[in-house]
Amino acid sequence: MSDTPKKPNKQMEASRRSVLMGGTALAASLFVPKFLRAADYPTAAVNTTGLAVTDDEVTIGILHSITGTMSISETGSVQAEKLAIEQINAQGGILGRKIKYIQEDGASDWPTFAEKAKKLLVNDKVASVMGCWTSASRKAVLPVFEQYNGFLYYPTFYEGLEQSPNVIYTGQEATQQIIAGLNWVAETKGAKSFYLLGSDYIWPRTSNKIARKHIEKLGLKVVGEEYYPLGHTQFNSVINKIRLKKPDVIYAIVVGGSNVAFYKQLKAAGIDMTKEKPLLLTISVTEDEIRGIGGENIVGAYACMKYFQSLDNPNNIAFVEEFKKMWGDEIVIGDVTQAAYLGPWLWKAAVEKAGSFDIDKVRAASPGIELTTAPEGYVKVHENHHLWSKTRVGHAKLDGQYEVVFETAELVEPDPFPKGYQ
Amino acid sequence: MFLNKNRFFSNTDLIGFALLALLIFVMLPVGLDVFRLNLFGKYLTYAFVAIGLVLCWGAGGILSLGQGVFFGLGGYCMAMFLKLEASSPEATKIQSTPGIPDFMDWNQIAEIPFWWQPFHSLTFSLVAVIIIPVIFAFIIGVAMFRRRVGGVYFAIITQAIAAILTILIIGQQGYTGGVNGITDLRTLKGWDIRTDDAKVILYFVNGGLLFACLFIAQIIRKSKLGRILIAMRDQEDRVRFSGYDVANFKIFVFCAGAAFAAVGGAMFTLQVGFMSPSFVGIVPSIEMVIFCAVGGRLSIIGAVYGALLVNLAKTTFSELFPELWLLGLGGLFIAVVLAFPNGLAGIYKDYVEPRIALIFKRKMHIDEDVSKYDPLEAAAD
Amino acid sequence: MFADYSMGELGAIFAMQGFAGLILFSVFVLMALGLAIIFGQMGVINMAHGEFMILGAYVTYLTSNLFSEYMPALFSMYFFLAMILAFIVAGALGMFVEWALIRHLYKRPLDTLLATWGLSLIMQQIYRSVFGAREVGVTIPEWMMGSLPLTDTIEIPINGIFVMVLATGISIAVYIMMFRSSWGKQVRAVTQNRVMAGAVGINTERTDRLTFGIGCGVAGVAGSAFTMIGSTGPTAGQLYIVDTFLVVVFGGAASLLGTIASAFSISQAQSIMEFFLSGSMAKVLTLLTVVGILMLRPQGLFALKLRK
Amino acid sequence: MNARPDFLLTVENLTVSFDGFKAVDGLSFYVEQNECRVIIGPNGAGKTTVLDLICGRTKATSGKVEFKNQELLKMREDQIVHAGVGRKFQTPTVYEDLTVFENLEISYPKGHGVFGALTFRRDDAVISRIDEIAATVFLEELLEEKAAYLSHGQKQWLEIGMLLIQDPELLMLDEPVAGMSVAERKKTAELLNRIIQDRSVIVIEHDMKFVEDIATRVTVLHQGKVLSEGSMAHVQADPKVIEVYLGH
Repeated sequence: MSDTPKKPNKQMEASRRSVLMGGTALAASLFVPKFLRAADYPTAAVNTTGLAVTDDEVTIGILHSITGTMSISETGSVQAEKLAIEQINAQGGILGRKIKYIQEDGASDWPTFAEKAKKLLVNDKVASVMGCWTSASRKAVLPVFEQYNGFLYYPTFYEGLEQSPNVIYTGQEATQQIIAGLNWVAETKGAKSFYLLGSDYIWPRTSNKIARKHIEKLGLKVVGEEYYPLGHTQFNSVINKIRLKKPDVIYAIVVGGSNVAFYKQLKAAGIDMTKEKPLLLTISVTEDEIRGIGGENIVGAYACMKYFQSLDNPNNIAFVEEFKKMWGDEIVIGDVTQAAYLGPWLWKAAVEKAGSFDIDKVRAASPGIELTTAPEGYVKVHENHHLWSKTRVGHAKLDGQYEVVFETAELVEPDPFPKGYQ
Repeated sequence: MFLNKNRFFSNTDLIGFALLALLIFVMLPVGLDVFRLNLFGKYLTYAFVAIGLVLCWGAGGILSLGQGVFFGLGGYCMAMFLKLEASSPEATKIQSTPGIPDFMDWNQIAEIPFWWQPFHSLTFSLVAVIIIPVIFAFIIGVAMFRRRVGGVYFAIITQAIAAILTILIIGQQGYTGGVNGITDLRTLKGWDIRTDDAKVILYFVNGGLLFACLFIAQIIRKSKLGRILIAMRDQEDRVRFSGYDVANFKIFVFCAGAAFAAVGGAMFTLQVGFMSPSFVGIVPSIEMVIFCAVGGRLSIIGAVYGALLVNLAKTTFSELFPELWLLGLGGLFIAVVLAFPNGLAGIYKDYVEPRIALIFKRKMHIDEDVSKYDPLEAAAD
Repeated sequence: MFADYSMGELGAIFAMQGFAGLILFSVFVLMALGLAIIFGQMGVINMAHGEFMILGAYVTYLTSNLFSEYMPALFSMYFFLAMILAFIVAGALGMFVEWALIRHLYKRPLDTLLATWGLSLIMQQIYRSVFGAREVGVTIPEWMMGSLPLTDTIEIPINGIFVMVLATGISIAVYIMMFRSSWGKQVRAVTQNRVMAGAVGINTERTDRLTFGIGCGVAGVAGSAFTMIGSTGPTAGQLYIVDTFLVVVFGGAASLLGTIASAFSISQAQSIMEFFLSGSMAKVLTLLTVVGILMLRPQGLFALKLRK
Repeated sequence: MNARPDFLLTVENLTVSFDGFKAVDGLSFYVEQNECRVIIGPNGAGKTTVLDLICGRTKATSGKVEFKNQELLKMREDQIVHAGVGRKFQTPTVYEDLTVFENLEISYPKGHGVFGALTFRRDDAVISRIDEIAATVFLEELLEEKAAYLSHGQKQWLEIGMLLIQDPELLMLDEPVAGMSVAERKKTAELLNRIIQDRSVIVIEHDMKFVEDIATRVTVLHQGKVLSEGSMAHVQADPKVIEVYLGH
């Protein structure tokens, strides 16, 4: 596969009209699009499979961890999904029906996720589910969704290697997040050598594998690769190893509590990231994580993702304003939060395109769905259920926000099974 | 009076067993839909661990904070078999190397490692479910009990072992599936374990195995070995000077506990459809101890109720009051330790049994007279 | 792996790596001292030890907010006050917990393990309700976050030096308290023979409470110091618990000197292995070695041979 | 000094040190068949430690303990018991959660392996033996009572019963009458007199009246060494003994 973005294909162009209806959501206060009345879509016609759809309501599920260690990360996603649902309802809902949600707590426990997924699908007959955050929770619910033919919108950037007919992946798969960033750092910063570092689990390992292949393809060098157990808090040894290897770039995919320890110790060890010697590039620190790390400890680092809160476009400015209105001024919005926000909107667009809530029809309608009003800008759904989206590089500032220093010119094609990177 | 002739079951025990059987085999299956029944099936897999802990901890005084290790090993052995079956070349044709488990493919492992090979065989896998954890427990037991490590030290070392195993499983993701675990298990010898019918059948198999374990545990407890365990817990030196090699008994009961936990783990994998390191580590291991403590650390039947109750409370409370759940669970730990050291079984014995006794005063009186001479009568047959 | 480097560079790296080992050593000592007092002297297994540390961290967080709000001029010094407050708050809570919970369980050491685990869950939930589920960012005075260039190539992190000084200081303070003060004598008397100690007029209840409180207070100070190097969140305390217990047990529970020796050997082993192996494997190997040695020598490194 | 084979127990040069402190220091003594040896000595003389060393509870630093020409120092506690050495502790040590019957049953010399214990059956031989022993130690009425409910003296008897049921060739009793009422003491003396008839016994005791009643020979320990040895009259006359022990 190539890392240069591709133009949308013909087939997708054809479906643009239907999506514009969904996409105008954020401008709702300005003008209301063609109002879809429930009467035009009799329940018997739009719901042939016994989902929880009535004449004026449709029920969906929200499935994230409210308790346990993962609640830290998943709270933002829940907030974003609720905001999107509220906005959709304010516009009149979907096919004239208000969205009602049932929220379940996955409790950071994977069987609980599977249980609750099953409850949502079997007992509550929800029309779709916004949910999951970690790969482990997604892997746990996946068989449930496939068995009971549910439909999941999954928000997190993740390692790829998956393409389920019952999931729409609204975050980036690994190549989308990694390749453009590496190209950028090689071209504009002249980086020649990389030190790969990560927490020890599947996402950092898979991501670093792709990164290594790409670095080697570019004719550059990986001088070290290390993994530390989740929750590890002592990084002085690895910092010394980094000093010894003198890489141009530290490519860090450290997560959770380890993150805080790593950046604090890096700073205390005298590695000043603003000097960019070495430069630090991460794909795991969103604005959310910086709140725990402290802006002063990470200033000068670069992050590669598709969304930053500071993105300067009308969609995003409206989104950030609405988000803060609903959840308070203190809140920060990270990449995953934005991706979670896309879920309900993408589903709405797909349902309206299909003219039905039936899962099979929504699935068939999904590829080619476009959103022009996404906070991150224009996105669309690929045949492989991932999103075409831009990749951006942000530069961490003292106040905990990123300044966008680079974005790909075109949308990057999602490629969950990248040939040549496995 | 026939019942009294059985030296392994007193009347109260029999009533307890019968009530539990009624609950598990009649009331739950009749009263619950398949989804809820499957949930209870999952809770019951923890009961296996709790029964093992009653033997080790309640009777033997050995507190293991690493039962998750055995639960996990049993579960992983089962999962490896199921995963191999689910990874037929047809089912995995999109992989770069079809015919191997998906996570191996993602980690550039092109062929199934040698130690996975035997798990193609169901017989081997079923044997391994029990044997591997037992061998592991045996090694730990020999190393620790021969050197007379006990009490707190044993608890902390088993806890460290649970931590080590978790890090290892997560770190070796090419061979173990890493933090995601071994997922997407489908069939057992061609039989789809994900259908509703299969779940009901698995529930009953699980219940049957649970009763098998209960019977074994009861026999251990009521044999002289059970009394030696209690004697050992209270006066280890005296047992030694009565001519027993105390370490052997500890090793035995620790291995038995490991075997029970492993069966639970394997049934967990079958019913839930995957296995992951989050059931191996420190937190699940300590939770398993609380199941046992809530049920009553001296009562094997209590342990089953404990596992059911705590898990049910966990599901219900975490649905209704997610904020309060941890407070509730924490409070439960403290309450059980401070106020009800013998858990549900103790409450039953102290408050419920006397009332029942009042109602059936005369009948119980007769029974007591009989049981008083139980040993002699038992010997007479 | 060293072929491409000059001797000077290698020397500098090894010096810094040695220092990294010493920092890890100090971290372990700080983590373990409080527990060594509680577990070693009283035989109580305090599974909430990590939560007491995090309490210290949150106190530090609050103090830093207070200073930046009302006394920005003194901000660079707030850390010292924060540590004292952390000691007092964690110690006071510790004494309360001893009174409410622990004193009922002295005869059942394994039960204290369960009860304090329950306590740790409750404390985690309270932190979550009060401070939010997310980690809080504790702002550390700028002077503590830099590094000290010893030579052109050797740089020593100041927070590392701070942790080392603190670890030394607290070790000495604990030593003096245990072996030079009358309180220490009372603690040791109570440990060795509770009944007899009571009979000669030692208020054993008060001694227990104070001992537990001081152990928790030391944990609070450690937690306060760890805001410089780690995260402060509701569940961060659990990250420390396995390491902490292993250090104490490995040292031979009743011996403070043993705790320090074991912190030293474990930290050096881990630090050296981390340098030559990948992080996860280093951790696994360190833990395995410790468990292995404990199996061979269950009484730990420093244990008196006692006449039974 | 070669061990004479006709001694039941040979202790030679037995030494144990705890961090430099020698609790037992080069101790040697010999016990003959059917002898009742009483060990006396002031507190801290190492009396209990000697018993601990013989029965394997404490590991010796150096020396030799031979029982029927078997070296005991290399054996585990349970092996020593099976060799024929029984030990009663200073404080009564019984299984409080079990009944008197069960206490005795556990000590019954059968089914001592794990699987033996699992398949152990309470047959007639077991029951009649337990009844017999219970009668010997005055507990025949209390067989179904939990041991926790026994009086202090009854617990002492129960522990003695637990030893008797093993029928050891060498019985070691650590202060068997300590803490007993006068009546119990009398009964115990009677009991001991009966049970020492056909076996060798080592007793630690402070009560001189009692010692005179039962002792064949007396060994006086002082600071881990033998101070004097011989008949009761002999040691009572020994000036060294008078000085350290009996004199004050």
